[in-house]
Order: sequence, then structure tokens, then C-alpha cells
Amino acid sequence: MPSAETTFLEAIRQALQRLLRERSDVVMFGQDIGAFGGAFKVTAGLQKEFGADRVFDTPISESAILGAALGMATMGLRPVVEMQFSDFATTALHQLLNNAGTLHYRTGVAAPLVVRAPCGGGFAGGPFHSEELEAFFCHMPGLKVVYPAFPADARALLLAAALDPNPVVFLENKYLYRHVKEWLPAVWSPTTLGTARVCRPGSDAVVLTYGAMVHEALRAAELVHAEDGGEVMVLDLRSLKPLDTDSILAAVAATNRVLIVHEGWHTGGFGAEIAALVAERAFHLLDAPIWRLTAPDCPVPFAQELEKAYRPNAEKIRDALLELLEH
Amino acid sequence: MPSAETTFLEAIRQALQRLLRERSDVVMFGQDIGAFGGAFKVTAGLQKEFGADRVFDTPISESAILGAALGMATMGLRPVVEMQFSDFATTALHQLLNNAGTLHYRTGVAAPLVVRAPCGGGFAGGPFHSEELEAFFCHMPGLKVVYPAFPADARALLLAAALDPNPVVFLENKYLYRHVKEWLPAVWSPTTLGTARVCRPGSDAVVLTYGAMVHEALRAAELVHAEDGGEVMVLDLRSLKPLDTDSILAAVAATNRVLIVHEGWHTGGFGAEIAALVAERAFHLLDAPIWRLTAPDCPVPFAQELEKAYRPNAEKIRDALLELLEH
Amino acid sequence: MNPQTDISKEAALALLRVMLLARRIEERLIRLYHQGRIFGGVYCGFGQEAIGTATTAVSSADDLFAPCIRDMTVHLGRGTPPRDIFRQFLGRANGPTRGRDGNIHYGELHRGVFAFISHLGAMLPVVTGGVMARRRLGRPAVGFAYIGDGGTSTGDFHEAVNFAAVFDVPVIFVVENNQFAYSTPNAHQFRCRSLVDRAVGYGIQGVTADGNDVLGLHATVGALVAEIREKPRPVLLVCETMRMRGHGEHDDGSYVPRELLETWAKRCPLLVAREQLIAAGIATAAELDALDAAVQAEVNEAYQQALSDPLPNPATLMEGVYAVG
Amino acid sequence: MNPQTDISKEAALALLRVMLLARRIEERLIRLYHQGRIFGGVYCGFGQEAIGTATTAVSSADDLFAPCIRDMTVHLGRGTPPRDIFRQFLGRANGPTRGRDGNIHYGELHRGVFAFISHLGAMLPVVTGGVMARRRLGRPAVGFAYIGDGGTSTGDFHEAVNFAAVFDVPVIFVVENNQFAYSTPNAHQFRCRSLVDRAVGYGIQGVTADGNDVLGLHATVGALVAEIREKPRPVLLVCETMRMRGHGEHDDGSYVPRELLETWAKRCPLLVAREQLIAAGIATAAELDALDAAVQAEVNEAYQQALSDPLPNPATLMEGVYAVG
Ligand SMILES: Cc1ncc(C[n+]2csc(CCOP(=O)(O)OP(=O)(O)O)c2C)c(N)n1
Ligand SMILES: Cc1ncc(C[n+]2csc(CCOP(=O)(O)OP(=O)(O)O)c2C)c(N)n1
Ligand SMILES: [Mg+2]
Ligand SMILES: [Mg+2]
Repeated sequence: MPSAETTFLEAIRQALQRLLRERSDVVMFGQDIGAFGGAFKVTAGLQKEFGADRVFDTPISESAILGAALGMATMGLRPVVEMQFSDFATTALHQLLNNAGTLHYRTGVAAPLVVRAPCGGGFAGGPFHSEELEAFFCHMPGLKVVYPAFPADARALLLAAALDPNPVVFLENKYLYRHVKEWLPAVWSPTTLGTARVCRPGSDAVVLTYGAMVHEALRAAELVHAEDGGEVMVLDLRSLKPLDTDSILAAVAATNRVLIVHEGWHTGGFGAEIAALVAERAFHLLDAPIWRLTAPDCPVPFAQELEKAYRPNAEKIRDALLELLEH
Repeated sequence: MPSAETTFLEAIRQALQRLLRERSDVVMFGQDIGAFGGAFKVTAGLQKEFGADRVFDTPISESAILGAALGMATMGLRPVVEMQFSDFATTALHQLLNNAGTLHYRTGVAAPLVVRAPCGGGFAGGPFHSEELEAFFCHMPGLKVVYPAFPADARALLLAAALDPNPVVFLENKYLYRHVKEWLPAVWSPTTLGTARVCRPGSDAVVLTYGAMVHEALRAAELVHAEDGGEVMVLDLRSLKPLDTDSILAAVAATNRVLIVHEGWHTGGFGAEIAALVAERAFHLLDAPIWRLTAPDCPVPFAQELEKAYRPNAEKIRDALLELLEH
Repeated sequence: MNPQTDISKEAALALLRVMLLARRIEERLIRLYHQGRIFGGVYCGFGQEAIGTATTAVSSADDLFAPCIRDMTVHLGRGTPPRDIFRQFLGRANGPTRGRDGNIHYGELHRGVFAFISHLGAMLPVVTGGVMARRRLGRPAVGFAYIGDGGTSTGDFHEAVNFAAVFDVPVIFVVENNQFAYSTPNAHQFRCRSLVDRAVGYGIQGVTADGNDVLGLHATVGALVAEIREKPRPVLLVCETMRMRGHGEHDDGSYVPRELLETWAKRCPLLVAREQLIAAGIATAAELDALDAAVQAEVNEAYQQALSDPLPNPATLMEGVYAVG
Repeated sequence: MNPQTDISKEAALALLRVMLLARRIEERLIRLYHQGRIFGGVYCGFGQEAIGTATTAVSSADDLFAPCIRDMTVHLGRGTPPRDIFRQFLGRANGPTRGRDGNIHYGELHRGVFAFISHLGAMLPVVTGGVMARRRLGRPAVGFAYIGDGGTSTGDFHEAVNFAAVFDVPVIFVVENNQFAYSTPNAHQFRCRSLVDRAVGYGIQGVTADGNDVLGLHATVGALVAEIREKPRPVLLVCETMRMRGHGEHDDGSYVPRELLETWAKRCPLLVAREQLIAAGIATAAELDALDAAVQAEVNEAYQQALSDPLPNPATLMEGVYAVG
């Protein structure tokens, strides 16, 4: 029975639902995620189906949410908590960096918890509802960081994240929630964290990217192909920590030209880590400098005209690729 | 009248003292910085000299400290606040990222404030008193980040930081406080933020580094020279944001081999940004891959045996340089 | 003595005018939002207009304000023209944030108003520090920091109030208890009988007020401000009120019990003020209707003017990230 | 009825034993520190031994603890052997944190004790969540979360207490008011009369206790725990006490008024307990001296044994950053 296409948001909800159904150790909490279903309705219906003791609302206390999740995780539960917007996690990063991220190293106690963090811009959210904070999360020892781009991946990676014995930050690009759909199989299993995926083959250059920018890169690759026949590979990293270095290096070997694209700030963005990795491990394979196309170093602006200039998109990626292919 | 050598710590105190003397708009506050003189005694004597209304203690409330400093800065004062350890700033990064860092962009109001943050390890401080967080601070739009390695620079850069119209994070490597001394001139003026300094010339390779690692790199360069005659340049970045890209590119042009060294974590460390910059802008000048020598991705361990393995030092840098020179 | 109506006609009408302005502007914004002509969100202060109105009315030029989500009347009370508010919501290049930030995230420091950042509680220490600075510089400022019932659960709320208490900073922490934080009712946000019970834990005065009675608030807050301007110390002022729309215009607020809304609708601050003024013989119904009509016309004109204001030039994207000088 | 001395001889001696163990261990640690044989810091609980002792004594196997800086008696009360404490301070490979963390930053979860992280307040929500989880899993746990007077100024303190209150989590938030936070006295930390005044603002019970009277605490906390184990809800327990040494051993604490220390020295919890036990006829001076001698011998032996324990192998640096499985 082929089902209709499923949105990115609905795919995440399916993973949450499955977790609640199959694992009695899973609990979910956060601001307004209960009866209301969350600011984006990702948890819609879950409290009704599983009860208010498994899916519940909290006060506006990010540090308490993350700290309590850590405590629960050490006691045999698998909390999956939501930050209403990832931006607000910045009020409590010490709970992730210092408390959750170091626990196993210090004490040998595992902390299987997932922090779901809606992120990213493109919808006039302004400086405080659009941030891309993966660079912060990836710099924290002991955390894993997952950033899917497709519904099927989101569903399968969220399952894997929740079954992982470590704290995992699961980044949900809000732009994808309702913009991206695909047909999803009825039978599915977790995807191993730390595996990238070639979304489009190519031999002339590779775009290393993740999240919403995967879709922009795919469109850009089409544009490049239409314009001058170039074959651009698009590698969706899917998981940033662990990072699939093998796939990255293979992609560089196959293309010799690298463009890194992300929606976060330039300086110290996660793209810098990818570039540094390539510059260290695949230097001899490069025919051109490693380029990054990112948001500039400014707060995410509100007005559409400004945000359009701020955010990378297919056209900007195409332009960069055309130039890179000439290099 | 030639004075004795001055420690890094005392140099910072001189800058604070001069600021309080010459600028009635400067105020200082933080935990225990008043009569007690701060956890490291950097502010010793200042409350006595300038009074408790200019140098004062606060409750243990990092967010209130940073937020209040921002409010004061908008009203014509120049607050210079202390985080007792930079590690504790992680309880309130939203005040820097979202509030201080975006204020001028959003409203055109300047926020001249300095956050002094003692950082770094090497003295059995363990995971929560040794952190290197420059990668976080540098990723925040609207902030400047200064990280001196020598007493004279610390003194002159702190003056510049306090006179800058923007929020500046001033990182004080605790290892340097009492380990590093030099003769300081009686007459001195601010050093422009964003200027690196060649601490040692060389033509075979360059170490791009900052903070305590500058001293390790200098020793390593000596060791390399003694062992095989190689001439290694050491570039002290001094300011990470703004970053002196011209000096970095010139150093790469002069040496063609790059080793980046820092004490912070590897993945997404500030070294990645430097590597990415070089890989993009100086690719054609490179004779070898760009290497990073950093702390590994684990919490800063307490035991000396472990911390020694964790922290980069002159010997590890020498080994890396010898290998790089062969490449 | 009736402090509520112990007010000049002029002052009373000025209060009503600010509330009417806010209501009429928000009505327009709501329409624009549902017409798809405003991007991002629209968050309204329907039902809470009295609070910003009364608190700004008793303030002085040097005072500092940190308004929160629903405090358009703080901006209006401090003199922001309606046109600038439309510019802000429409993302115009000459609005208060020049299109760099949107909707409720604005403030004009030359009017003593800090621009709100979304992180609830984060502005509370900022206004506290601002007042400390002004006083050091010889200006006897008082601060007004607004926070929702939900916002009181943030660590920042606690740190800021304690900080102000320790340093005897004259800030009125105005808790607008509108019963809900997004979909979350008081019962899931705190367990104390009333948020005013927090005051004693900071060693400061706590005052509860009817947040929908602008004249009553005017009297209460006026007295408080006079006191703390002289004898500096913070106060926790809890205003009981009700959010009369969804959290934002994207939210129908259907989780709010209907009866609750109906009860509070009768306590609409505009209605309450109107009835008080008429009953006290301060103004006639006809006068108030005329005021409303004038306000409506002013709002219409401001909106039309804002429509002709320029959108930001994308080439200016990077301007102003850093201050220069 | 005298609740203080309404205790069996065995139980009373067990309390004294834990306090003596902590004191003798810390005395040794202090000497080691000043001999340069301990790297990093040493932070002592001199004068505060009664609090961890009494609270653990009334606890059950399932209960959870988040000790803070000066709570060695929590560890000892929950069964951590002295040898493991020396291993921790000496950074041995087989200590509680295997040399990965040092001094007071340890805890053994199989004894219900979370390892402290330095960020004050950060452990409070952790123990709250831990208790929620245990109770969900059918174990009637109660939590004990310790925090200093200074630590109450953190946002985390506020968020955690409010969170526990909203969810009726039975956690005793034990404020150890030892009058100073590093060099900062209460007067620069908060303005309330007593920190117990914070309780009402969370809608929870607040209790003040003499933090230096282990028998009194034992009775008070025993009753509290019994109550909240049955009828789950948090409690704020403020123990008045005094830090009898510097903040750490690097600090001579010379900013503390001498008379204050002298007054409190007479209220040393070991002394108080000794006098109470003798006065109530529960034990003789000779018995207590013998206990102390036995404790001292045990501590000496534990230290000697720990000296022979292995240092971490640098090759294991990266082991355990991630859990596998
Ligand atoms: C620190 C933080 N966490 C979460 C949010 C998301 N958020 C925005 S408004 C809101 C509810 C606010 O409720 P309240 O403080 O009562 O104000 P009201 O909307 O009722 O005026 C939430 C949870 C935020 N803005 N800041
Ligand atoms: C969030 C945070 N800020 C600052 C510090 C640095 N610090 C460590 S202990 C201390 C004083 C603690 O005082 P208190 O809570 O009263 O505990 P006590 O030392 O008196 O037992 C400070 C400021 C910290 N550990 N955590
Ligand atoms: Mg509310
Ligand atoms: Mg204390």
C-alpha cells in the first residue's frame, strides 16, 4: 500500500511516536510540547496517545530541562527533549558542554538523551529564532550532532539518536519541516550515526553540506549542469559528529574540487572544520582552493531583502560552483 | 629607570589600573574582584585605590553580570567585568551571543564592554577550570576576541579592548599569569586590535598560534633549529577576531608550510578557521598539507599524566614540525 | 479619596489615548498578518494595554524600560510614533531596527527603551545595569522591566532581581501575569500562590495590582516610583491580567477556556477605563468616541505613510555589525 | 521528648564516625596540599560535617544525592570508602573518576551520588530529573541537592527549585549557608532576611535548621524525608553554618572576621555532638576518644593504600569520552 508523501516534520513525528510505542524508557518534555503539540506541532497528538506522564510541558527553564533530562538519562530513561528554538539553548549550554558532555568520561555513566533543536532561518524569524548553532554543539566533547536533510533520514536518524547511549543534539531545520516531502517506506530501521550520503553523483566538484542547504545544493547542481554540463556531486553529511571522513575524502578524491556550504556564520562555522579536515587529509587531491559559502558574520536579519542576501541559496551556490569549476 | 621584569598578571593589573585612573567611565565588577582582588589576584588593590563603587563584587550570577555590563555600556560607561573562570561564562552565553553581540546591528547603539575570562589548563584544574572557549566566542557576530601571549601585549591590548566601542572578550591564559615575565616600558599605548606579531622569523615553516602555545611554539622552534637547522617562524595572532589575515597570508607566503597550534579542542576549534582561511586564500602557496596540533576532543583531564598527554607542548610541536619539514 | 479617579482630565485622556493607539495599531497588524502582508510573527497585547500605559505615564525622561512581548503601550507611552511601529513590523529601512529585527523586537534608547531580545529574562539585568549606570552619572533614573508569568521561570529573572536587590537598584520588575505562557497555564509554570510571593525571597517589596485598571495602576505605580526614586530599591509588581488573543497571530489560542476569556473580556482595560472616566464625570461617552475616531485616523495615516517607507537595501546587509569609533 | 537525643547509641556513634572520618581525611588532605603532594585544589568542609552526615543517615538505598563543594560527609555517609576519596584527590586510575576529574568533583552513582560539576547550581536539575526517573521506574526515591549561599544566586538554583515544585518532585534542597561565598559575605549575595524566605516564592515548605547540630538535623530531616517520601514535594532546608577554613587551601580566608570564626569554633559540629552524647549519657568521653583513634587509624591506612594505587596511563586519555553500546 503506497502511502502519500510525508513531510520532514511528519517524519520526525513518526520517529517520536515509534519511540514512545516501542520503548517504555522514552519520555519527552519541553515547552508546550504536550497537548499543544509544540511550537511547530512536531509532537502533535503524542500526549493524547501516550499520556501526560510520558509527554509533558515544562516551565520556561532551559537549564532545568537539559539538567533534568541528564538526570533521567542516568537512571535508565531515554529522554527526548525539545528546545522550542535552538536559539534558546544558548541560555544553558553549560548543561550540554560541561554536564552531559563530560559525564561518561568522568564517571563512566552513560547519558542517552536527545535534544531536539529546531534551527535555521529563511522565514523572517529574525536574529533570535533563526540561529544555526551546530558549530557550538560540534565543538563540545562527548556530544553527537545529527543534522538531517530528508524526511527518511530524519526519521531513521532520530531513532538512532534516541537509541544511542550518548547525548545527541538533533538539529531540525525549520525550513525543511513543511517544505520537503518524500515517500517513506512502512518498514524502517535506524540509520547509523556518522554516515554521509551521496545525494547526487558527480566528478567535477563536490558540495559538502547538510540540512536545508542540501536542497539548495541539489538545485544548484542542476543549474550548473544545465548551464555548462558540469557534473557536481552533492554529499549530505547527515551527521556532523561523528563525521563521515571516509566519505568526505572519497568525494574529494572523485572530484578534486570542494565547495562547503552551510547556513551558519562563517567564522568558526562547522564548514571551517570540514575545510581543515580536507586541507590536512586530502591536500594532494585538490585542484583548487577549498571554498566555503556560508552566512556572513552578522546576526540573522529579519527583513526579507536582507535575509535573502544573508542566506546561501541555489543561485549563490551555482555562481560559486561555476567559478570553482573554472579555477 | 629600568624596572624589574613584569609578570603577565601584573601587566594586566597595570592596564586595569590605568583605565581606572584615566577614564572615569570605567567600572569593574565580578565575583570576589573587590577587596579580595579576584581568584587570581589580578584586581588586587584596585578597590582600595578606586573605591567600592568602581570596583565591586557581585553575586554568583554570570548572566546578571554580563547583562548588567551591557546595560551600563549603553549608558556611557565602559564596564570591564571578570568571569572567575571562562568556563562559567557558559552559563550565560546568550548574553554575549544574542544580547551584546547583536545590539549595535539591531539598534545602532554601541556596547563598549570587556569580558575578562581566565582560561586554559596545565595546572590540574580539571574539566571545569581549564576550558579554552575561544572557538565559541569567535563564532559570535559582533564580538571581538583578544588573546595575548606576552605581558606587554596583554597590557596594551587590554587598553585597546576597553577603548573599543564593541564588546570584547579578553582571554587571559592562566598558565601565563605567573610563568611569563618581561621588561615593560614605562610609557605605553594601546595596540590596535587585529594585528598579529612575528615572534620569531623563519622561512621553512610557520606556526600560527596564540596564548600559552606561543611560548611552547617558540621553544619548539628552538628545538627544531638545534636538531636540524630548520628555521621556523612563529606568528602570535594576539587577536582572533578581528584576525590579521594579511600577516597570516604573508607568513604562509614566506614559509609554504603551516602548523596551527592551540590548546582548545580539535573539532571546530579556532584552528579550523585558520586552516580554512589558508586553504581558501593561500592554497597555491602551500608545499604541504595544513596541519593542526590541538587538544584532542575530550574534557580537560585532571591527573597530571593525562593532562600532559592532553595538552600540546614544545615537544609535541617539535615532533610535528620535524615531520612537516620532511613533507 | 479615590486614587483611581484623582487624576486630571488631560492625564486621563492621555492614558486612554495610548491604550487606544495600541489597540488600533494591533488590529491593523492582525489584519495585515492574516492577509499575508506581514512576514514573521505578530504578537499582540490585547487586554494588557493598561500596564505599559500606566507605567510609562508615571515615568520621567531619564527612566529606562525593558518592554517584553506585549508591551506596545510602553513604546507608545515613551513617544514612539505609530509610523515607526508600522515600519518595524513591515521591516522598513527607516524603522527602529532598520529591518534588522522584526515585530516586537524594537526599542529606542533615546526614549529610554531597550530593544527586546527573545530570550525571556535576558533584558532584566540589562535594564538593571542601565539604571546603575545612569545613577552613577547623576541621573536619578528608575527602571521598568517587564516579564511574563512564563518568563519568571528563567534563571535570568532570578539573577536579575537578586542582583538589583543586592545593589539597591530602583527597578520595578513588572510581572504581567496573563495566565498563560504560550499554551502553558500558571499551574504548570509555578506552584506559589501568587508570583508576588517571590518578593520576600529577594528581600524586596512585593505589590499586586489589577493589571486591567489603568487608573488604579497609575496611582499605585506613581506612588511606588516616587518612593524608590528617593529611596532606591527594587520592587516586584505583579499585575494580574489576561492574554486575550493567541500567543501570536499564528495561534488560535483554542486551549484557553472560553469562559475565562469571556470573564476577562468584561474587564478589558479600554472598557474599564472608559466606564471609570464616564462614571467619574471626567469625560463623556461622546468625547471618548471622538478620541477613538481621532486615534483610528492617526493609525490609518501612520500605516499609509509607513507603506511608502523604503525597504532595506540588501547591499547594506553587513553595515553596523560592529560599532566604529 | 528530646528529639535530638532520641536516637540509639549505634546510630549516634555512626553519625559521629562519619563526621570524624571526614575531618581526619581533610586534615590529611590539607597537609598533603601544603606539602605540594596534591595537585589542583583542596576544598574542605570543616565545620559543615553535620549536614551531609545527618541527611545521608536518614536516606534510603534508592535516594539520590547531588553533593556540592564541602560535602565529603555525603560521600562517606553513602558508603564511599576513605581509600577512594584519597584516590580521587591523588588522581589515581582506580579512583571514582579515574583521574579524569579531581578533588571534590566525584560521585558514585551506584551509591546514589552524582559527581559534582563546578558550575554552581547545575546539578540541582540533574538530581531532580533523577528522582523523577526513579519514581517513574517504581523506586520511591527522595533527592538531596546541596547548594551554598553563593550558589543560590545562580539561575540554575531558581530553575531547578521551581521545576521540582511544579512537578512535585521530592527533593530536599539543602542550602548550606556558611556565611561566605569565596570572599563574598551574605550581605553582598542576597537581601532577604534568610534564604528560607525563598521557599514561599516556589510554593514549597521552607525549614531552617542549625547546620552544626547533627542530632537535631537527624531528627528534623528524618521527619521531612518521611513526609515527602509519602507526599512528594520539594522542601527548602536552610542550614545555618560556618565555613571554618579558607575557600580552598590556597586561601587563608583572612577576610573573615576573627571573632566570627571564634564564635563558630565553639559550635564545631564534632564538638557539639560529642557534648550532646556525653550529656545524654549515650556515650562516654573514653568511648568517643576510642572511636576517634580508630577512625584516625582507618584514615591513615586508607591513605597509605591509596599511595600504592596506580596513576592513570596516558595512553588511556581518550577512553570513555563516548559510551559504547
Ligand atoms: C529563554 C526562552 N525560552 C523559550 C522561549 C520561547 N517562548 C517565547 S514566548 C514564550 C511564552 C512566554 O510566556 P510569558 O512569559 O508568560 O509571556 P506572554 O507570552 O504570556 O506575554 C516562550 C516559551 C523564549 N522566548 N525564551
Ligand atoms: C556558575 C559558577 N560561577 C562561579 C563559580 C566560581 N566559584 C566556585 S566556588 C564559589 C563560591 C561558592 O560559594 P557558596 O555557594 O556559598 O559555597 P561555599 O564555597 O561557601 O561552600 C565560586 C564563586 C562557580 N563554581 N560556578
Ligand atoms: Mg504569560
Ligand atoms: Mg558559602
